[in-house]
Amino acid sequence: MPEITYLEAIRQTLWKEMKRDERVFIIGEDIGRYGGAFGVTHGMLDEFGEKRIIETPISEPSIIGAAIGAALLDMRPVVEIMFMDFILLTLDQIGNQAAKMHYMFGGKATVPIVIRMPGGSGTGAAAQHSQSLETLLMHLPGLKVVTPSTPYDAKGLLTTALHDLNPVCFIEHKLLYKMKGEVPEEDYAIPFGVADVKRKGKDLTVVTNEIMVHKTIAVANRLASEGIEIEVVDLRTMVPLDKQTIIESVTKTGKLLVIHEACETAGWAGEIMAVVSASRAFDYLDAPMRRLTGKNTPIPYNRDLERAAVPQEEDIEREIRAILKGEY
Amino acid sequence: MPEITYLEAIRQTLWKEMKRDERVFIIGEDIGRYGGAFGVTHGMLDEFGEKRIIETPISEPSIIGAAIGAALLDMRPVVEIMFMDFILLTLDQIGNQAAKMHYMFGGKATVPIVIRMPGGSGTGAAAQHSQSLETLLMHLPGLKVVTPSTPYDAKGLLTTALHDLNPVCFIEHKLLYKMKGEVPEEDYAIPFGVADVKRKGKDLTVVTNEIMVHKTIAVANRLASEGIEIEVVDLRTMVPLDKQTIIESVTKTGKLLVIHEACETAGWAGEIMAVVSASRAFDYLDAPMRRLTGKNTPIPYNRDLERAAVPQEEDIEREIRAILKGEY
Amino acid sequence: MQKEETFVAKASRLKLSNEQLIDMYRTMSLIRQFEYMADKLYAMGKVHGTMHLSAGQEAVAVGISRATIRDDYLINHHRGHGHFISKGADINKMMAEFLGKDAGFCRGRGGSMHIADFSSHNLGANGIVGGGIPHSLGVGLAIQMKQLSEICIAIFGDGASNEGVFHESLNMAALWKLPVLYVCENNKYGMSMEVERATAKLPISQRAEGYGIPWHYIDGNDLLTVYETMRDAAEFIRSGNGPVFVETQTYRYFGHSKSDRNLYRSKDEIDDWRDNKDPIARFKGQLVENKILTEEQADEINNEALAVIEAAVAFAEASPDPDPSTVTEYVYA
Amino acid sequence: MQKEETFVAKASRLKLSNEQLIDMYRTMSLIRQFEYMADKLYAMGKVHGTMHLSAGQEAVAVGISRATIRDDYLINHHRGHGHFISKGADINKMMAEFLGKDAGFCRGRGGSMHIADFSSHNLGANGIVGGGIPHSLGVGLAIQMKQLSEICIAIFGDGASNEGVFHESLNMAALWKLPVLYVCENNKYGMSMEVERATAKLPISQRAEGYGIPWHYIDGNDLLTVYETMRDAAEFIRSGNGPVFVETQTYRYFGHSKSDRNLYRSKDEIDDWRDNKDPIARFKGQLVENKILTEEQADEINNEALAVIEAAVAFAEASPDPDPSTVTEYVYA
Ligand SMILES: Cc1ncc(C[n+]2csc(CCOP(=O)(O)OP(=O)(O)O)c2C)c(N)n1
Ligand SMILES: Cc1ncc(C[n+]2csc(CCOP(=O)(O)OP(=O)(O)O)c2C)c(N)n1
Ligand SMILES: [Mg+2]
Ligand SMILES: [Mg+2]
Repeated sequence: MPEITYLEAIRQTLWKEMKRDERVFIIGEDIGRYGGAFGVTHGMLDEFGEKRIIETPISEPSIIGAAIGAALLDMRPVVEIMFMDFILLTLDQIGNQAAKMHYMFGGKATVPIVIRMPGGSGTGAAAQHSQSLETLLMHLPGLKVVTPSTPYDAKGLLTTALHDLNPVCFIEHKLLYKMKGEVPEEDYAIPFGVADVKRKGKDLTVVTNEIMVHKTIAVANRLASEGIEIEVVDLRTMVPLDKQTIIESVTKTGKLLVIHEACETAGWAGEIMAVVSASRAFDYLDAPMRRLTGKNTPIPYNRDLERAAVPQEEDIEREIRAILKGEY
Repeated sequence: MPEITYLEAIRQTLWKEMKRDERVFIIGEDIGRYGGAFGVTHGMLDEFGEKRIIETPISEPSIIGAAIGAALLDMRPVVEIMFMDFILLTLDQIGNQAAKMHYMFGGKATVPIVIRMPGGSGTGAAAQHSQSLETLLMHLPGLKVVTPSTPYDAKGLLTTALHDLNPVCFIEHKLLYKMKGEVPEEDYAIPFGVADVKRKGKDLTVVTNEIMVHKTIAVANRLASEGIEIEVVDLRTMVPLDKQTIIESVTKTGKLLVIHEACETAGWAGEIMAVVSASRAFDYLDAPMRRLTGKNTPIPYNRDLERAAVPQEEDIEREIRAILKGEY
Repeated sequence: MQKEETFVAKASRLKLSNEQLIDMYRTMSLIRQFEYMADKLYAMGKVHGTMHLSAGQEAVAVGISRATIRDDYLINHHRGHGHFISKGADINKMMAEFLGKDAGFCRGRGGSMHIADFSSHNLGANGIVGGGIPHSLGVGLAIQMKQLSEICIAIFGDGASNEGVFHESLNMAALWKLPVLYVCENNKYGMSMEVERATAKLPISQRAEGYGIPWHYIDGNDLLTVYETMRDAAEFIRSGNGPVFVETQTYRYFGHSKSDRNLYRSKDEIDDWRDNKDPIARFKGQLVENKILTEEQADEINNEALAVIEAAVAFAEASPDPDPSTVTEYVYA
Repeated sequence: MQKEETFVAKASRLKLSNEQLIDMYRTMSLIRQFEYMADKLYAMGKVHGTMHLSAGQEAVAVGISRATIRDDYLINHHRGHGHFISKGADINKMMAEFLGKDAGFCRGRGGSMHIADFSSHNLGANGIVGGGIPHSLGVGLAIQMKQLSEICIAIFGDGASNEGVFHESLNMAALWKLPVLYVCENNKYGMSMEVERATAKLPISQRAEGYGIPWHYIDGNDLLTVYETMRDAAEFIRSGNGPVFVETQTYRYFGHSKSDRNLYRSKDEIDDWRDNKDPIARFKGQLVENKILTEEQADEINNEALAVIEAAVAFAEASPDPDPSTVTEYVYA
């Protein structure tokens, strides 16, 4: 199977889908000649022309609004928001409009939009270009929220997103763009709401997403040499959430650690704990549920501070060991 | 002690503070002659004039922006956002600007703003005028988030908010405006981060806020006749969160039910569970932690549907009984 | 020159038959009756939520709808009953939605502020001031991509024109020459805010100049003026020339919404508009004067309109409330 | 008429002494050296994050700062180094912040995009395009309320003028006659987007017309033109006449940010601006031609500027990184 990057997996999927369905178009800032801030749409302007690779002025709320209008006429807009942080400019259009129209209008409107947005820290872009805001989107009913961690998942989930009839927030972690992985050339779709157990284990369940999947696996692989087997559940889609896989895993291991880059307070780790608590898995817990998250702080610029603001491998290892030792 | 409404408590506090400190001004839509959509600022234009009761065009993002600019020059702006739902228009200014400036600028900027916003359902105003979005605000570090449930708390917390040097989101539940309660005439402040045990009990802890405090107390009072004693913890401020009171109460009762009107998924109930799980209280739990929340849906218009979308007294009673019977 | 033109000459120049003129009158009457009934139902405690009535603004709605085609796409705002009715929406379903009933357009989920009828290209009202304006961009783009012959009509108020999306959208619509007719219903107030206190320079429509968009500021209470302006604008747009902006000067009679005590305007002002500038009375006067309609026929039309509205109320009241157990239906498609 | 005026005549009309002219040259040179050093440090792998360099736009920054007073409030944007330097910011602290050091203005929290120095009324740069524009309203209101004599200067780019807050803010600033000087640095591109493809009608400044705000579209690479326009505008504003809008036509030499491959513009275009329209070369030519400065003196000034910058780098590099354990400091005041 060919190895391609996460970025290429996204581009190829968009490309194929645009070939297949002429209702699909991409709209956003600097997505043409520049190829998008991270290069995802590079080359697509030449292939599809400016009627389908629509570059806009810097007007984020109305870019989402434009996508909504087109979706109401049965088009399939894909929006690129340059940095996830900028969705804060657009949450009226995303949350009050796109997310609610199907409901408010009694099922008559559908708003099939895919909103792609790079999130996460690690590039020194500081407080306004480094956030992990998926929790905000999860809390707005009507949206689906997708967070692929590998090239394979990116392709499969994006395929599903492009066929979904609801607004889908498709979050790409910046540090994953260059990650390589095996991706089949043929079409495939990964259904929403199906988590992927990226590593099997019996001693402790880590529920996580995006870049933290890889950090956790790295730690888990090291711990394996000591006979410690960590199960790593990659949620892949935050909404819908695969409660069953979480519950099964925790029922098996009896221990839960939720890891996310997003800030701690009111971050989605609590959602996972609420799900576990409402399930039979709660009875199987033999340690308190724990979370390891981004700190409650804007992301700082300095590299050391930036590292300190979000979980690193050493934090993950420390936390896992503490749980296993019964320190909590 | 005089009995006044929640609305009057807010107005009187604003009034007094504007008399005391000429840096305080109010800015927002229709807050002058109209007195604000809910009448909170009624009469203030005549008293303070249009230089301090500043009516704006319908431009929410820039209203917050204006407040930020004034705050940077050591003024004390109070913003009225007509409905909490409209903060989605302003989250860039609230979340990327106001919340982050102190941090990004290394502690040099302070942004003392109070943003008042009525939230909640129950008035038939439907999906775009009825949301409970406090969780979104909690997840943006740098903000404080306040949710008073009584006239007494409204005055005391607003007093603190007006003296705080950070951006404070002050959420007023629409259905509470007409609620009466005893409010001392003299000045007092309720510190942030101190929950109020609104009712003592030994059998089960309900952690809640806003209107749900009253619904829960009504249920608790009924259950008391059966010898069931519910402890009702009114958080009062969501950020900072009074973890200690939660932990102590749960340690005592061994049972936790979190109730909020906000939608379930990624709502703040999970945050409370994460706090409990990270504390000694977890060991004292003798039932799974539960939550009873608004459904994962936009708020519908029809009265029956609207009621069905958020917890009602009968739901609370059913949930409490189920926990106490060990049904989970 | 226009000033001199008689009503009959103007109507004939506009190729409007007497039947068409009478039909326009009928539709204005129907809107008025709907709004009065809505107010009455509210006073009777039958309306749970809020509402924004358009009585006084009927000529704008009817002028637009008659000057455009049925399949043109309509993006409406919160004060939208008139536009829906004149676009031909089923009054029964509208009333049922207004009362939150299961037979309503949105099965009771939407209410007054969120009526929509996608099957007739009525893309819905909006509770967020200005919220619908940017949707016009996507509708316009879709029309271009699909090479449709329809245009998009985006309605909003004077107040809405101060939201950021107004600016962003006008800029993009002009850049991309989108087929959008922007209509600003200036009824002198955004809630309690007089337009002079909210808008730095008037008329609002002159702002379109900054984007190179042709604009018109017209008397929104003169039906034939509205009709003619909209017809010409629609033709211009339909021919691929890009957007046009029309501001219609009009006035609302009722308070802003259910809770308005009208403290910000005088009774005299309201009376002046009602008594001297009412779009329906004015149009009726012209029809009667020119013997296109008699007073009796006008009364009859009004009575018929009332009957239609009363039947709609009966229909709505006979419709069940939605089943609470369906509350989470329609969250996802 | 202006066209005919000689440089010397203009300078003397503007009451600029030779010392002042040379000082302006010095400041432009300092900015240029800062930007080139920033680029070099980046190429050397010493810069963790991104940056937006203003080389080519120096005359705008220097023209504004010299035409206003030190205590005027500055709201800056992402491409803000030049404005900070010409406002007199401590170069050492700037460089330290640029390199994320503890001795930086923001103790390493902010970086290039978030430099601020509140003590000198420099209210900070902003990573959100257009994000600072509405802050001008509050600064203006505060100035009015406190009856201060300062004005507020709000800087943003051509791209930023398409954000909704631009419109909202201009409207309110005009309504309330706020003491704000709006400066749009039109450098022909918003990232890769040519202004012609992003803005429906040019110049951008004509948009101010729609709010009744006086506006000017000027050559931003001609220092004395910038100076004169800004000086007059500042005086007008300071006298209580409300906002003024100035658009300065200029050009940036470096890519938009660290990752730009300049695919959207030609080398010829860049070279043309660099070789024929450079604001520093142009000003130096005028000074030399008029014997206010010799080539040697100019070189010396450049060398001095470079030395200042090199010292700043040394200062910054000697400063420790912030202690990671302090990461959550400054979240709350
Ligand atoms: C974003 C937003 N801000 C404020 C409101 C509250 N509100 C509803 S209608 C209205 C006035 C709108 O004025 P205008 O656009 O002139 O329309 P009109 O009501 O006069 O028809 C206001 C302030 C809202 N619904 N949405
Ligand atoms: C809200 C927002 N949208 C997009 C960006 C990404 N971005 C940063 S600078 C820039 C171009 C800004 O153009 P302009 O205002 O002309 O300033 P210039 O960079 O040319 O000086 C863009 C698109 C951003 N930082 N913020
Ligand atoms: Mg209006
Ligand atoms: Mg630019």
